[in-house]
Amino acid sequence: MTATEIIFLLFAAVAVGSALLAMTTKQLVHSALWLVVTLGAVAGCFVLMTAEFVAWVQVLVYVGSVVVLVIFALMLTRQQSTISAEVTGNRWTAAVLGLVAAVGLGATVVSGFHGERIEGNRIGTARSLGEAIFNDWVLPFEILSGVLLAALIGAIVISRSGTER
Amino acid sequence: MNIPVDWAVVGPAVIISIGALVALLVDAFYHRRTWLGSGLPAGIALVWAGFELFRLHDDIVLLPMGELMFALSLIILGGTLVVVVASNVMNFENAMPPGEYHFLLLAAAAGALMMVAARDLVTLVVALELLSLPSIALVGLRQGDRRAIRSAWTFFLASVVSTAVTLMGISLLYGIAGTLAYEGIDEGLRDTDMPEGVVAVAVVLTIIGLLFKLGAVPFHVWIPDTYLGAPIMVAGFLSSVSKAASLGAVFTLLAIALPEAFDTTSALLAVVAAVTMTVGNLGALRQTNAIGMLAWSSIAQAGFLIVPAAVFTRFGEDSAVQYLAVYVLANLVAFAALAVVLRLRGSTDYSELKGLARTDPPTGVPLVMAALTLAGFPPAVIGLVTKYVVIRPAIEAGETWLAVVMAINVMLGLAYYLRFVAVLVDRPAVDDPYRSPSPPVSIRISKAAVLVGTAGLVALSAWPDLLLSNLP
Amino acid sequence: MPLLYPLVLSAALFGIGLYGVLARRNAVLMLLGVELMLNAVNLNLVAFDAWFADQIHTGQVLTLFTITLAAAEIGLGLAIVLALFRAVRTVDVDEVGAE
Amino acid sequence: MITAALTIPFVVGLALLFLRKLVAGRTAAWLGTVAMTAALVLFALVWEGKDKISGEVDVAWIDPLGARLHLGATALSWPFLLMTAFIGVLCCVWLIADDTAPALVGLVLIISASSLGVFASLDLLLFFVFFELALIPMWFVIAWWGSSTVRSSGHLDDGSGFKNVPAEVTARSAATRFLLFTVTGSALLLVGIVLVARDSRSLQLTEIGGGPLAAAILIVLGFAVKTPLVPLHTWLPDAHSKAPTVGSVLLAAVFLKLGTYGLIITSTLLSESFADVAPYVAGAGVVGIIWSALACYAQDDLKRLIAFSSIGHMGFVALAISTMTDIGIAAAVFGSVAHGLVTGLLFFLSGSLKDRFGTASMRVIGRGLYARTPWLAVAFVFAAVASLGLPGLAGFWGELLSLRAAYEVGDVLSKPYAWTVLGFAVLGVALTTAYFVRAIRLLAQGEPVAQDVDRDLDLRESVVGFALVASIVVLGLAPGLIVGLYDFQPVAVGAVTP
Amino acid sequence: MRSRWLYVVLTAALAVAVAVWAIPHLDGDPSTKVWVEGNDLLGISLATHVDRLAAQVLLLAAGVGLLVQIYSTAYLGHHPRYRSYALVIILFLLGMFAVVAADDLFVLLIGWEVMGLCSYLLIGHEWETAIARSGAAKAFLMTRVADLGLLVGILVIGQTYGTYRISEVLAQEPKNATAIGLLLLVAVVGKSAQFPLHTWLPDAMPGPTPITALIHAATMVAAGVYLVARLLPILVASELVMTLLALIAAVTMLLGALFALVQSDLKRALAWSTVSQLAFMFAALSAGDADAGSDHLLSHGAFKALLFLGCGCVMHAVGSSALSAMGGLRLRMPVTFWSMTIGFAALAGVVPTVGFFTKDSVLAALEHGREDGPLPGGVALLVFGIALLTSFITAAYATRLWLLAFLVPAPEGRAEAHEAPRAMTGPIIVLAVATFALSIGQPFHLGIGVLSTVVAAAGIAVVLVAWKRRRDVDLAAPWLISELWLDRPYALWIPATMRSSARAIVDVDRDGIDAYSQGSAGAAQLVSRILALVQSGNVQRYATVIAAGVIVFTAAAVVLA
Repeated sequence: MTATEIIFLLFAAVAVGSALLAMTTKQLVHSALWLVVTLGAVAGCFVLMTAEFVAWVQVLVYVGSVVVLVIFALMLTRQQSTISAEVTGNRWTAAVLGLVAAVGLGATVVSGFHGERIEGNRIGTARSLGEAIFNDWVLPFEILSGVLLAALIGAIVISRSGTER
Repeated sequence: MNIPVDWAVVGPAVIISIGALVALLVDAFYHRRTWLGSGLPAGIALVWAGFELFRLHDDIVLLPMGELMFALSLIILGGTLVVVVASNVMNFENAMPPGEYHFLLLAAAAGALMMVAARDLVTLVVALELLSLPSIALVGLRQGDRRAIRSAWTFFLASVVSTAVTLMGISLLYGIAGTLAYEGIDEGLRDTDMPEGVVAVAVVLTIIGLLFKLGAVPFHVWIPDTYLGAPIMVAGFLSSVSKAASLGAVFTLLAIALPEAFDTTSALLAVVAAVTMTVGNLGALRQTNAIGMLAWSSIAQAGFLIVPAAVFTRFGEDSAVQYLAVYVLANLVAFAALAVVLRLRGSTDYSELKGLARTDPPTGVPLVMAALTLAGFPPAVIGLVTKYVVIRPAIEAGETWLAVVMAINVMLGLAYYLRFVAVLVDRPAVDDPYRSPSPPVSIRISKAAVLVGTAGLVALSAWPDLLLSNLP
Repeated sequence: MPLLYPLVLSAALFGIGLYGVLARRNAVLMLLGVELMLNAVNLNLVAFDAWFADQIHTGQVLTLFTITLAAAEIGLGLAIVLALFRAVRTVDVDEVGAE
Repeated sequence: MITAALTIPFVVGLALLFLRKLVAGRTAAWLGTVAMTAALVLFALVWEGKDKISGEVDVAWIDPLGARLHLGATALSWPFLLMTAFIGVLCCVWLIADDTAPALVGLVLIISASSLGVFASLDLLLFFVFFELALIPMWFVIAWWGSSTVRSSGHLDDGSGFKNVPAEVTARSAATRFLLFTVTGSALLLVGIVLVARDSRSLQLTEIGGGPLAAAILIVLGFAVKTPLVPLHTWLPDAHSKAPTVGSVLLAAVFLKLGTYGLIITSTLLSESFADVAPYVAGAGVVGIIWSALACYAQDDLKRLIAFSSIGHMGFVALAISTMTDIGIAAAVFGSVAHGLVTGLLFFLSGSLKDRFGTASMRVIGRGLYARTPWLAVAFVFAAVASLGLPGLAGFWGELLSLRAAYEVGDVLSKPYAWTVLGFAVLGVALTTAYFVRAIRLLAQGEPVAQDVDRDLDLRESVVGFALVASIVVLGLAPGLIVGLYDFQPVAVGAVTP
Repeated sequence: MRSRWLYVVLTAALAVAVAVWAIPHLDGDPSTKVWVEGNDLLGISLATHVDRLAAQVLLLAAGVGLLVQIYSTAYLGHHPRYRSYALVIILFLLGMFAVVAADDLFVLLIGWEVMGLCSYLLIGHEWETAIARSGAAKAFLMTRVADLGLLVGILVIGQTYGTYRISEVLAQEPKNATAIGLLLLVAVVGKSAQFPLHTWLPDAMPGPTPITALIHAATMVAAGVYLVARLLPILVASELVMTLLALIAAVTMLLGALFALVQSDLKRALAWSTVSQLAFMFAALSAGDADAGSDHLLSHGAFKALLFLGCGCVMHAVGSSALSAMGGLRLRMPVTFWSMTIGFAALAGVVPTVGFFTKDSVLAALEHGREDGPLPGGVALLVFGIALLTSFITAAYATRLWLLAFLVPAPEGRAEAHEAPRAMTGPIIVLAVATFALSIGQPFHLGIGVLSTVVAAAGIAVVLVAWKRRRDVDLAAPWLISELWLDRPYALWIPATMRSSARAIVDVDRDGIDAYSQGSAGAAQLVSRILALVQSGNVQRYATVIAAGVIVFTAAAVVLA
């Protein structure tokens, strides 16, 4: 068992734990912060899997922007009547389904990919990914720009306050 | 290996995207924000894209499933155009910015085109999102309308969840095949030594996103709420264009990437189709609102649409496209006519529609014709013929049970379509609130569009060959 | 390192995310659940990419795209949630739904 | 020529529908009469002989499906065509009155025309289109012009059944039941057609040779609903009794024939696989005979009674078809046509009664019609006697031929089975006599209690009645007119006996 | 008034035409003629075959028909529905002629059923009265049910002999005789009111008396005899059929005579005697002697028509057919008295009336049938004995009726009766004459003749003595008066069964059979409601449904794969 593996397992443990907390804690903001931890840990895993660039993007986009957004949203929608329980009556169903999903996927991957190993020899640097994107994945990349624009405008239109014009 | 990017294919989509931007900008600087300012450029863009599509016809048909792609792109463009034209009766004045409306509409249309054109899963996913996100925005567009925003929220959450599921499937597929290009996946699946189960999981999860867009049971839950809350023509768009796109995607995916997994997919889809059409029809039985009825019926129709995909025979995609074309036309005629009704009377409840075919033939008669077409019942012969066309693959594939289920569903469908028709041609209420001395021009335009569509249905009914010999 | 590590981790995260979506009462936190599910997907993609040593980095590229899509989605989603909050003065999904 | 015969009623009908505001009911009915008469004459003239397809029209229609606009009159369909056109004419004549709704005339024309289309089409898909085309108009006929009286239960003499249901509701629900039943059937029929088309790679009646068992089952099911065969008959009594007079007439005289004609051509086209289904058809038919006869015995509503009796007569036809012999075919065609005329007359007369008394309940109408409305009563007794199959009238030969077909077993049914069935059929004849005698006793005979609405037949009623009586007598005395068509292998159908 | 004679003229023309057609064949050279050749699947051709038998029956029908038509002008002339009445009689005669002259079995069947219909209409002529309605319905139903036997029988004949022409059938060797015979027996037993289908004839008496004379005495009921006589060559081939026929005849003649003996109603008594006399004919036929049977048919036609018409005169006079209302008419209506006396004499079989001779030859046939003939000797002997017994009873009841009708003192307070008008007496006289005239040239068997005369005399004597003794000839035998309850099944049990089963069927049809459609409709509505419930608007529920769906699908796929 190499060092990377040990570190990966540690990250994994952190990710799972914090994810669980993020999904269960009663404090809205806490759960957002726990999510940050999870995503960070996942980013760590990325690094260990030789995907540096992805890891950085993950940290920047999520920790940098998404979570901030989320926290703002939480602030904005903080309501006077604080919600009693942070989880709905649906939670047992949810728990079962989540568990089944996890176990099912786990079983699938285990039966499919057991015994395989990752020899991290080809580092996913910004350059290599950039080449890949602009040589081979231009089309989806272009479309993606469209998606972003559309989402942006959609978000603006929807969230504009009723008073204007 | 290298992902083939056939730029020729992208042409129409690019034009539409440009059109979308133009519409946005024109509207932004156009002093009085009415439908015309942005609708016109949008319409022009769509028509132009249509020409472009025809120009590229020969290149497109050379691609694998090119015929299908061409036909569906055509349907998508036409459908969107109808939506744009018919949208003009919706009151943009308060709470619905036409520029953004048309921008989002065209963006979604572009996404639809790309879904059909996609030949690798990455493009597919991104295109799917390009279709979804603007649609969601469109649903929630009407401002200060609780119902609209609630629908948007419903649609959004259901959509992102299913996207996540699909992505999970894709990732597994990637793990199995080592690539996300369709041909590559085919090869990968052919010479993989994975257990069947793993492949099955990956395939099913991947397809689910598309089934969701089609509105197959049990991924239909979002449809009734969304259609009822959305601006009416947006509902029309969802029920026609985005269904067309996802159907095209399903076909292409199954035909090029997943022939190996045919046993899994066909068995699954057959069941899904049967359940979907039944649930849709049963759900529609008790509807007393035209849009609610159409929402459920669109679920049922989706069931019929899936059948050819389930049984992949020599008639498969042809019949699907022919059925889809007629369905889209009839459905849009219905929605456009209802848009007029909604504008004039503020509701599409049956109580409002009573005797419409007598008091206001230009909207009522098309509704009757559309309903009969959807029911597949003469005098709308074309509807019946397409029912025949769509039952045929099931029979060819020896799935007689499926054919029988379809038959029974034809009956179920008639039950509520006929109720709708009966309401329309019934003797009108004595004191009819609405008497418009001279309808505004927008309504005239819409009615004209509706009548054109109806004329199309009538023509097809008189001579179904027009459709059946010319679509692929 | 064994390929299974990231895959199993992703499976776990996916399940947890799903639970979050289905169980969280606050609309915003449901979104977070979605994010978690997407991240699980990313883990898979990256892992396979590394495993195949994919020449064209299919996996990692798709990961990037997914992250972007996730950002777009959450942007739109939050907008909707805010509008919803403005409309019905709550983000409690149980109350939002009730007519 | 056939095209013209089909188009004229269609066009006139549509015109009447859309211009209903402009024409008076009486004028509309006259127009309809003229149109249908034209159709009748044309179909009579088109005949070229029993061994060829008369007035064949064959135009490309839907190439990808191999469907063609293929029309023509064969020895099998010609009698049906004439009968349908004839009934159509009479329905229009019947409607020559001031209170007639032009739209109703239009619908009647469209229904008749599309039924004619069914009989005339030699292409399965075209056949199916016409088959469906007639349904929705019929729905409106029943639902809108349906009976406006209290609902009478089937019971013999307890008043329990007289629930005072608003007629609009019941007529409409009856119409919907009728439609849904029929459409279920025809949907299965569609599947069957696709199966046949797959096997014999053609939709032309002239080219189809056989089909799989599944097809036979589905198609027979489809037609069995329409015919109707027990237990798929439950739509019929309500529909017939709720419908307006012309509606009932068209239903009984024409619509049921769509079913029997369908069964006939199925038995000839899919002979091999139909042979496997035939015993069940025979069984259902005979059960229907007994069942309906007993049900009739307990009816108070005259129209319900006639409706049930139709089930019995169709049972004979089904029995005849299931033998799959030449005689069986002749019997089926004769039985269908005769039933069209006789039951048409019965429904017209009960319509007259309903016009006068506002209901068809024999209890309400009262006894002694012999004295109160002599001609009406005589006509009714004549119709009843014809319907119970008195030799020398049209009703007899159909039954006789079916019994004979059942006795001279073809090679389809086993002898013991066929003879058992025969026995029950004979019993059915006796029961039929019983309930018609009962009806005559309750209506025509008895101490007359005059009511102020007692009016004897007026002119149009007399015309219709006389035409039908005459045709019944003619067919009764010269059965060869129809039977003569079948002393050979009919054209345009495969082997009659497998 | 003139219009009434119009129908008489019509009938007369018909009768003359038939006579002209028939008479040449009396000397027994048969002629077959095909008027319309049917050459289709039906194989029906409008063909006639007239031989001596047919000619005789044709003349009988024509004659009696004409007389009855004349008689009716007076008897029923003022009835509001006289026109339809007279027309139906003509229609009936046509039917009868069709039956008699037909060579094609289907033509025969048509005539056969037309007669049945006319009988139904005429019995129900007084349809205001309940007994007329029920009597008519009963007659029609029982005969028609029996006719189905004939129908099927014809099918069998056609299948067996490959033709429906009687002449061609008879030209061939008898085949399949038992089946055909049994089926025909059913029809015959029904039409001729033989046991066990004999109960309709007495109940048919509410019909107008002339009709009874024509249809229910002279012609229609005799058609059964005629049919058997016509097809005898086939039937004799089956011993079973003949034995059955003989036994039926024996039972019927005895029962008929016994019932006739105790009736308190003249008309009904005559009806029973008709039943019994018809049985005589069948007995003769069962012995294989067609001539004896047909001869008795003719003579019975004559004297029974005479009796009924006379009975009509009496009813016309006293306004009732109850014996209690009669008596003391001998001097009041001499013509009627004397002609009816002749009639009764013929019925009792007194020399030299035709009744004596024909009954004589029937007995002879039976006695003769003991040695050779289709019947087993024992059966023939039995029937012979019963025939003798019956003729004894016949003589007895004839005498009794004669006494009660004419000789017993008239009841008090009865309006004075008058002789019937000439239009009614005329036909009676004619028939009375015929009763003697027909005797000419009848065969005569000494031994049997003496025997039967003795028996008849004994019968008459017994009654006369009884009357001399104690002024009373009524037989106190409730089991006979109730006619042995043989009518129970037809009057009560069968109708009750039908009614109850009919109700049951209607209920089952509505609530049982229809359940599947009602049920499926309800189920559809239910599911629809459930689906609507799922649409709660709660996003999380939707997401749950979706997730669950995904998992189920995936699981299914894995299982399938």
